Amino acid sequence: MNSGITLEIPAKAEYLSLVRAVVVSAAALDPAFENQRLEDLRLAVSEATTNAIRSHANLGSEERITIRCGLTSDRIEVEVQDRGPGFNPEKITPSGSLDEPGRLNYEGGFGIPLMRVLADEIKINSADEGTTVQLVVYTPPSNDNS
Amino acid sequence: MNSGITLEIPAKAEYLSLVRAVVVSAAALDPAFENQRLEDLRLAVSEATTNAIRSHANLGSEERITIRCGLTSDRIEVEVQDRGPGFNPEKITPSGSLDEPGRLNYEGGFGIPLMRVLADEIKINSADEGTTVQLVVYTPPSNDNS
Amino acid sequence: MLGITEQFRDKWVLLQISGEIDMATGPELRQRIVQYVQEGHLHIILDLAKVDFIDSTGLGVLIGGLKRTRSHGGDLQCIGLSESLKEMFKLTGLDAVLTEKDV
Amino acid sequence: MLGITEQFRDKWVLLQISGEIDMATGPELRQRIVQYVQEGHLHIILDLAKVDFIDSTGLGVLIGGLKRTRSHGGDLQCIGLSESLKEMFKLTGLDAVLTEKDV
Ligand SMILES: Nc1ncnc2c1ncn2[C@@H]1O[C@H](COP(=O)(O)OP(=O)(O)O)[C@@H](O)[C@H]1O
Ligand SMILES: Nc1ncnc2c1ncn2[C@@H]1O[C@H](COP(=O)(O)OP(=O)(O)O)[C@@H](O)[C@H]1O
Repeated sequence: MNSGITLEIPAKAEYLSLVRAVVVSAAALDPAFENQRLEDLRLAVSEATTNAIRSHANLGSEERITIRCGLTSDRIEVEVQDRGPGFNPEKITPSGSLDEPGRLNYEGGFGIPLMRVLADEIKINSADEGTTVQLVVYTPPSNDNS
Repeated sequence: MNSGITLEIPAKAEYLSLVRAVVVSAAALDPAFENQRLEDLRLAVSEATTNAIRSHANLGSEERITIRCGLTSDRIEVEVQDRGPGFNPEKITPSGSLDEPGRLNYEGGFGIPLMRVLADEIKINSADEGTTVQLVVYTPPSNDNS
Repeated sequence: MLGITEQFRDKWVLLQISGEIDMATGPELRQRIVQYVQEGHLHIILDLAKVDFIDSTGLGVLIGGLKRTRSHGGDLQCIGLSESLKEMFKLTGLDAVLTEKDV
Repeated sequence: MLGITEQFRDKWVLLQISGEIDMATGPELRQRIVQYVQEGHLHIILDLAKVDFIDSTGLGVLIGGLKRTRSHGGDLQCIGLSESLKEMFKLTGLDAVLTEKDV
């Protein structure tokens, strides 16, 4: 991810649609990227950015969220980095399933499970200084006989 | 410009449309911003970014162009910063006029004059280490009796 | 950006939603639903045909609306789901509770 | 993204352009114009109605096309200018040379 673009935003919800627009524009640089996968990526990145923004609730407004976006021949990689307090991802989603009984009793907790379903790869690195979520979506091979 | 967004891109023409999309999304955060001024800003920023990309022709691809975008109550401010060789803006556009006779003999040289017409304020800071073009477009007062 | 227009049909309020439902715009929709229930409009239909994007906080708003209306003896239903919205409802198990209604 | 579709009418080639003409896409349009002139199609009409964006490098391509066709005894004309394109043609003085043609 030395190449590609970097976007820094204030940790405010109003910037979410801008982040989505950037990711869509970046992915559009690869014409092989299919519409459905673009939707998946857009939603996954939006979820990661929403969590990042939430994690800054107790930080000064100068602390930014960083979104990095890299395209290579076979994948698009997006990294969302916050300076929030961090968390333990293993403790959050023990089962990862969305359709357990009683699931509707609370209104949150969809974000990480959704990201796991939408992205082809996801890595969450979290520590006291912040969290980095790395999302990878594969692009189809550019030859036509797929 | 402590708040606002920052975008870093490789110095490649294919990223121009992404820069425009970002600026449009950023400006859309201010609903008072009129369509026509949005067009002006989009074009002015695109011109500045085109020049910045050109200025990197002899630089390694790791050297990025930085676009900063800040909204305040009465203006949107966009700064385009490159690491190119710099130039003397005063020498480039002595008259700044586009409709001189013989103007069509060359196909370039529209960029800076266009930016001057489109933006409400423009500052060009150029030195050996690079150039920063700062473009300001005013937003109308948000009360209705304008 | 979120657009909401309302129509009253029999005992139903039909809300046509346009734009994006996310952490920025979701609270407005939540507030509207709370208000309808307070005013006694307990049957709400959301037409999502013009929604370009909805994320998990948007789903949270729908679930919240469902619980709120039902706990008052009403209901909330969604119509006009695009393919990608249907997909998302399936992914989250919401399709089982937020069913489409023929209006 | 740039789209170009061609139609031949009498001695004119009509090119319908869609998308954005900038430093990324301009070279493709320039190349097409060069090719027409090489093939003897010296009269070119560009329909810009579906162009969302054109910048100064795009104008450079139009000027280049104008010079190239005229120097071979042909011409290049633009139709379908949106208000903002007209504005830009005026700003740059291009409106005086790249006039609209009734087709
Ligand atoms: N970037 C982050 N920084 C800190 N905590 C996080 C972050 N992302 C997720 N979390 C924690 O994981 C929990 C589950 O996240 P998620 O599945 O997205 O659902 P939700 O955000 O709706 O609670 C969050 O409530 C939060 O406690
Ligand atoms: N960011 C920059 N870095 C270095 N030189 C620049 C920069 N911007 C403009 N210039 C110089 O100014 C000249 C005029 O720029 P402009 O008016 O945009 O027209 P054009 O780029 O078409 O030549 C350029 O040819 C270039 O020499």
